[in-house]
Amino acid sequence: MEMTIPVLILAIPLFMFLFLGLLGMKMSHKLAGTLGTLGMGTILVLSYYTAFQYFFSGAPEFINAAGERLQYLVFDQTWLQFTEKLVIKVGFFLDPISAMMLVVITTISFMVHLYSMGYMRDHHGVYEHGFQRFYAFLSLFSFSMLGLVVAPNIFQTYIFWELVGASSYLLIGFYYTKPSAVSASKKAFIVTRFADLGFLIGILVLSYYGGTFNFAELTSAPVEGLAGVSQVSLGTAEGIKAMFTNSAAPVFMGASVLTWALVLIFMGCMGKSAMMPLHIWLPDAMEGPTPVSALIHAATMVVAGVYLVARLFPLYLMETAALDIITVVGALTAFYAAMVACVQVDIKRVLAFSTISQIAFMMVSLGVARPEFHEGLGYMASMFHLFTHAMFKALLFLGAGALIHAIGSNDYTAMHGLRKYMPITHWTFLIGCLAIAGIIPFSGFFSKDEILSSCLGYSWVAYLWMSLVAGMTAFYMFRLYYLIFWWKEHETPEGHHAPHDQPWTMSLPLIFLAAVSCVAGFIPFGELVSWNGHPYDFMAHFDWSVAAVSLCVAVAAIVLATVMYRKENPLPSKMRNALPALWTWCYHRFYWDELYMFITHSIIFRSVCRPLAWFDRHIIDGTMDAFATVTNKVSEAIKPLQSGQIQMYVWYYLIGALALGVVTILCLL
Amino acid sequence: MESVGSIILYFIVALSMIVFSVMAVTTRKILRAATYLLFTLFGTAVVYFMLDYEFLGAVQIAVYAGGIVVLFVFAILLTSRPGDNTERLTSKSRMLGGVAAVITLIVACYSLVSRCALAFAQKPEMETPDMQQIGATLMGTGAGQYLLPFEAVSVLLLACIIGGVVVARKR
Amino acid sequence: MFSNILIYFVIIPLLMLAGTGLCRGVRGIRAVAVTGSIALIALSVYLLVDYIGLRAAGDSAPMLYTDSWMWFEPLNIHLAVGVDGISIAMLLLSSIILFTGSFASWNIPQPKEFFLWLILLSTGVFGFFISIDLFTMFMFYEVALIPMYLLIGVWGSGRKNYSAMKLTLMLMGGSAFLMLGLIGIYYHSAPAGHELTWNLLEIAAYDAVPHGWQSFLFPMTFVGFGVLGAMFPFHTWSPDGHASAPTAVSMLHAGVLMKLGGYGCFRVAIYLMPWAAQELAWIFLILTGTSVVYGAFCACVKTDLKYINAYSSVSHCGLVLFAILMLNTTAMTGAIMQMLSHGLMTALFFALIGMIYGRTHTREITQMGGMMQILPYLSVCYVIAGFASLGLPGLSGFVAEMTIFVGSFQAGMADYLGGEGSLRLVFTIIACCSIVITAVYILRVVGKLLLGPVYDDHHRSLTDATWWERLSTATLIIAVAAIGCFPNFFSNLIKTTFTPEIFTVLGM
Amino acid sequence: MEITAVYYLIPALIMFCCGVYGFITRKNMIAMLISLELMLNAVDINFVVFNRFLYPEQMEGMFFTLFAIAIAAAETALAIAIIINIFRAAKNIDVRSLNEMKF
Repeated sequence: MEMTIPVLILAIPLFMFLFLGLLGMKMSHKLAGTLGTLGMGTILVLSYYTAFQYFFSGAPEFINAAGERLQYLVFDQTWLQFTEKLVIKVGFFLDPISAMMLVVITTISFMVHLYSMGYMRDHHGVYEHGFQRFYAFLSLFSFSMLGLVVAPNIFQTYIFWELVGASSYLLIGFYYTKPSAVSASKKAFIVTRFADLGFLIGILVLSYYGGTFNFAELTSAPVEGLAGVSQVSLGTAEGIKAMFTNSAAPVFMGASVLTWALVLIFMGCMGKSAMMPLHIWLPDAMEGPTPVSALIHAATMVVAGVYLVARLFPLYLMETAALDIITVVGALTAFYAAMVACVQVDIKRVLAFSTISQIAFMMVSLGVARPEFHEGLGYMASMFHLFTHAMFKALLFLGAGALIHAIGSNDYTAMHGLRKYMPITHWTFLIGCLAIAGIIPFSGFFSKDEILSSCLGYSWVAYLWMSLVAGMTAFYMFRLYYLIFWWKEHETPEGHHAPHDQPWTMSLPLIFLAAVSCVAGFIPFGELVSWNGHPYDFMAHFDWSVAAVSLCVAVAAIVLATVMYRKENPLPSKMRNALPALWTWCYHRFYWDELYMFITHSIIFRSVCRPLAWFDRHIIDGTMDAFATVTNKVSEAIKPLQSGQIQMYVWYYLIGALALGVVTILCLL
Repeated sequence: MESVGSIILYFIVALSMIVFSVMAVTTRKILRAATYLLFTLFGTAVVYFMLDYEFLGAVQIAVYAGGIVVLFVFAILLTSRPGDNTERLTSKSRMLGGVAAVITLIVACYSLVSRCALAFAQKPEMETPDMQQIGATLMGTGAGQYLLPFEAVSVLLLACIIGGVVVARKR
Repeated sequence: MFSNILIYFVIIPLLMLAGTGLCRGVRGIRAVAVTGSIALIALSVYLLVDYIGLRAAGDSAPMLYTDSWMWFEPLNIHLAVGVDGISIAMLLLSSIILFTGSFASWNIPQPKEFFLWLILLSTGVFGFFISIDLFTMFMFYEVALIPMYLLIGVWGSGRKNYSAMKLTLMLMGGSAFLMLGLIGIYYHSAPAGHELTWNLLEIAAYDAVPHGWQSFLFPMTFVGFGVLGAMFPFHTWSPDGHASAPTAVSMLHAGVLMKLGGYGCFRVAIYLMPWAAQELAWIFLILTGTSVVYGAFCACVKTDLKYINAYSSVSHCGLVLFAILMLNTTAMTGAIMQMLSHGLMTALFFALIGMIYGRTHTREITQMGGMMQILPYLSVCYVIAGFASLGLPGLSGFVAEMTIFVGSFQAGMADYLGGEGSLRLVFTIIACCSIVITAVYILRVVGKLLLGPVYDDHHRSLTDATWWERLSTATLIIAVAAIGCFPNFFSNLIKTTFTPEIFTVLGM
Repeated sequence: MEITAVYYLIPALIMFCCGVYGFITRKNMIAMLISLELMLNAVDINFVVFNRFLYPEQMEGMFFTLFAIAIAAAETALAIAIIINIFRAAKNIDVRSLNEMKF
């Protein structure tokens, strides 16, 4: 495969960022938006082409004779050399998951570019302030995210990991005059930065023992005769593990060092993918424009953590303790987020918690994946869910954006009964809800079903737990759906137009994504993506009993939601009053934010920073000043000796001379 | 062995020098102090004569007695107001000064007498240096001759004249 | 003498001094400063290219362009010059910062005197970086320090007398230690039977300083230079000094002068006394490792922009000294890159702070807000500088910090696995924590100062950057981005110095 | 009776001590100057005596004294000029009142 297209895939968005960032303010809003969208469209075509080539061309560097998919390093270029072996290279790495991610990212990104052309202007067609900047940042984000997924080494991943963090910061804080947006962006950046600290240390440990940053050398074995081609190999991962166990200190604080490294890297994933307890930034990140939430905080960036774990999956298989930790964290997060999502009022918050919950599904799925069970079904399920979730969650967010754009508020209390006013939005939103709830034949059903199957292979506790969460998902999504589109007749406030459907730039992405959500489930995903490249028949692992149970749970939850929320009735408030404590805790998100506030403000700020600053000013600086003060005092004290009284001087001289004389005489005696 | 006359002369001179110098520093009248200083200086000149340095004795009388003391007297007259020329010394400071002076004397005397054999040297014979010799030494530039210090002193004196005029000039 | 290219790094500033002295009117002075600093940039770029050519041609001497002229026979003091990759990087940094600093002090009162002192200061800086004779080096070091007193004392703001006095006295105190150390080195510079020498290369080649003396002289020189490198607990001159200094002086001081400290620590203390460096590293590792997080924590609660930046400098410069003490190639390369990176971005910070202060007349972040709406150009630059400081990939801070962390971690793990204690490892991880704290204080400032609603409506009438301000900040941003995007070029330039055939002293 | 060098040195010493006493006790500046002259004179005598008794064939002591006299004259003249000036400014010549320039 030639280098031009991969280079262009990375270069075009970077160029668009610089171009729009430097010159955007000089051009009209429409031109900037069009240019950005066209640029993204180009990348979309190129990425589709690349992915198509990878999956279907059958070239020897992509697939071997046994039909196993290979990893292909298209190019890499030394960027920074630390030591002989530890070299950061910037390159382009094609394998099933990166090809799949190329498709996901460019699709969603293009849809969001298109959608924003309509969304980022008001009802009179006036573009928002900073529209060009918005497109520049979107390009930056696309560049970073693409760079992240095609990274051939973990350090490139880290570099672009930081860059997506920064572009997320810029986009969350897009409405920078709003204090809440500013603090949300700050929070997002700092929380993920904290997680990245773990990631960084994990990289350092892993690369010190393993002696390389390259994924190909960490998890795969090179394929003979083809330069840059490698195949996932447990043997290599075992070799890496051996490097750890053969070292002088294989165990640190009761766990193997490899486990530590993997858990630390997972800490970075927890930050980026908003796993508990580092999830607190994601709900606040909804302060950003809704298309941004759809792109970054639902479909692409937040799944980077899942992607990274999948990338290092052979290594994680070496230390199942780390996988167990992932499972537990994921399961707790999924449940927690689902609980919180059931009571939120802000529709974007509901979607945010639903995102957290769904990403946790993917994490759990990776955590329970084992080659022994259905040939690592969990891995494939996780990637599949990542794909379908990206589509339907982007759809839901864009739908929510359309609602917010029409109504001007984030709360469902201002909406209700919109189904007649905004039919396109209504139907696409409904498809999204059905997909996420896991109703056959929408895409979510298939991916979620596979996740539940692989959970069953791991333990029945995990299966039951995740099924419960799946049911809750269906419930809160339909609660949201009914509260927005049904509940009661819409009351347009005085002096407002009746809400209506959006321009085509916004509708088109909705319709497209809805269509994808309807059919994506039938993609033979197992043929394309599996943990070791070995394709397998997707239907062979399809467990009808699991599917039936999950379908029943989903339908039951939907029915419950219908009963409670279809028409205005006192049932919801009754339930709330029945369990007031639970409701309050859920509504306040179990007070995680308050806990963090306490830790950062009261402990770190007040008990560490302030005392340290005081210490610096008064003790350290005080000591330095004290030197000066003491010198001054002493010289003040001895200054009178230089009285200017010549007779005193003579006295001093005389006494000294006499003393000297006497001493001399006494010595001579 | 000295002649009796010179011994008697020595004692007179020594005694007067001691007495007048003590009086010069103890008297309360400043003009008197200057007068006693004059006597002391005369005594010193006599000592020079006794030691056969006649030129030096002459210089001593001419410069010190004739110049400096006159300067003192002028200064005293210029700076003293009537009734102002007495100063009261506190007994404490007088005592302290006396003690210091006496200790100095004792220490120096002790070391001079007990430690310094040279102090008991006999007076050797010496020709009185004649004026020609002195003049040549003062004006010569060879080893042991003093043209450079002489010129330096002349410059100093010139500077002193100018300095005196500048400092004392009425602004 | 004039055939050696290096000597022009001193001659050009001297010519600039003369030119400034002769000029009347502010335009002439600006012209001299700008022309001179462009000449210096051109010279250092030429030197860089030529140097790379020589190295590529296989010249593996430790220093190139070496030359030596006696100027005080009895003590064998020479004006000895010579450079390697590190010095060239520093020369380039200094000339860029002098250039931008001249633009940043476009409208300074009493321009003639100001530029005279500023150029004298940079004469010292350039002289320091080209010298390889300890005494000459020290002389230039002092030449660079003294003008600072006047520059802060006369053109400063706030408690300028106090700050200028404090800064000068503390740095002079450091110099006293340093002088002691240098003289000690001189008297043990050569084995018996050889002439004593001040020449760095000869001393390193003899490696004759006895171990007992090393353990005395190493702390002397390290602390001496460390004071200038803002090493905890001798860093307190830095916040006050920077807060009071005028813009260009802050830029030059934080950007270049603090680098003299790190450079000296490396070039004198470690290069000449490797044994003591290994034995006594733990003391200074604790101090510098502490200053990395300590400075960052202190910066979190300050409200004066310059104080925040000064403490951030303490943190970043602490990282430089910290990495130097790791005594391995990667970490030391990282240290030098951090010096470059910190020099550029902190100069950018101080330039921007000066520009903002010049408009709002306050540096308190509680008194400002929403500058992004009023001064978009300056604010964007500030955000970029902030990103560079908190280590965003693509800007210089990231590559420097990562090189340091990777190198330190290697050193730490080597110690740990070799059973030599885990001090390096522990402090590496502590130092890594600074990336989070840095993010906290940078974003705090960005959020308070630039974003959010406009705090003071009087600020709405402020005008954005003038052309000279744009030029100065854009130059720095380009330099920061250049290091951040093409780090391997700089890394290789620096790393040559540490290759085994040249830097044998540590057995690296 | 032989008059040895010590016979001249002792009176000179006493004269010197008188000078010391006067210099440290008197407050009048002219009186102090007089004490100073006494001390100088005592030293001059010593020079001459040692020259005469120990190295009669040389003249260093004599010339030293000669120059000392010249310098003493110059010094006195200048000192008196200063004293007069001080008197003009301060209306007295008490040495204790002359410390204002010190602080």
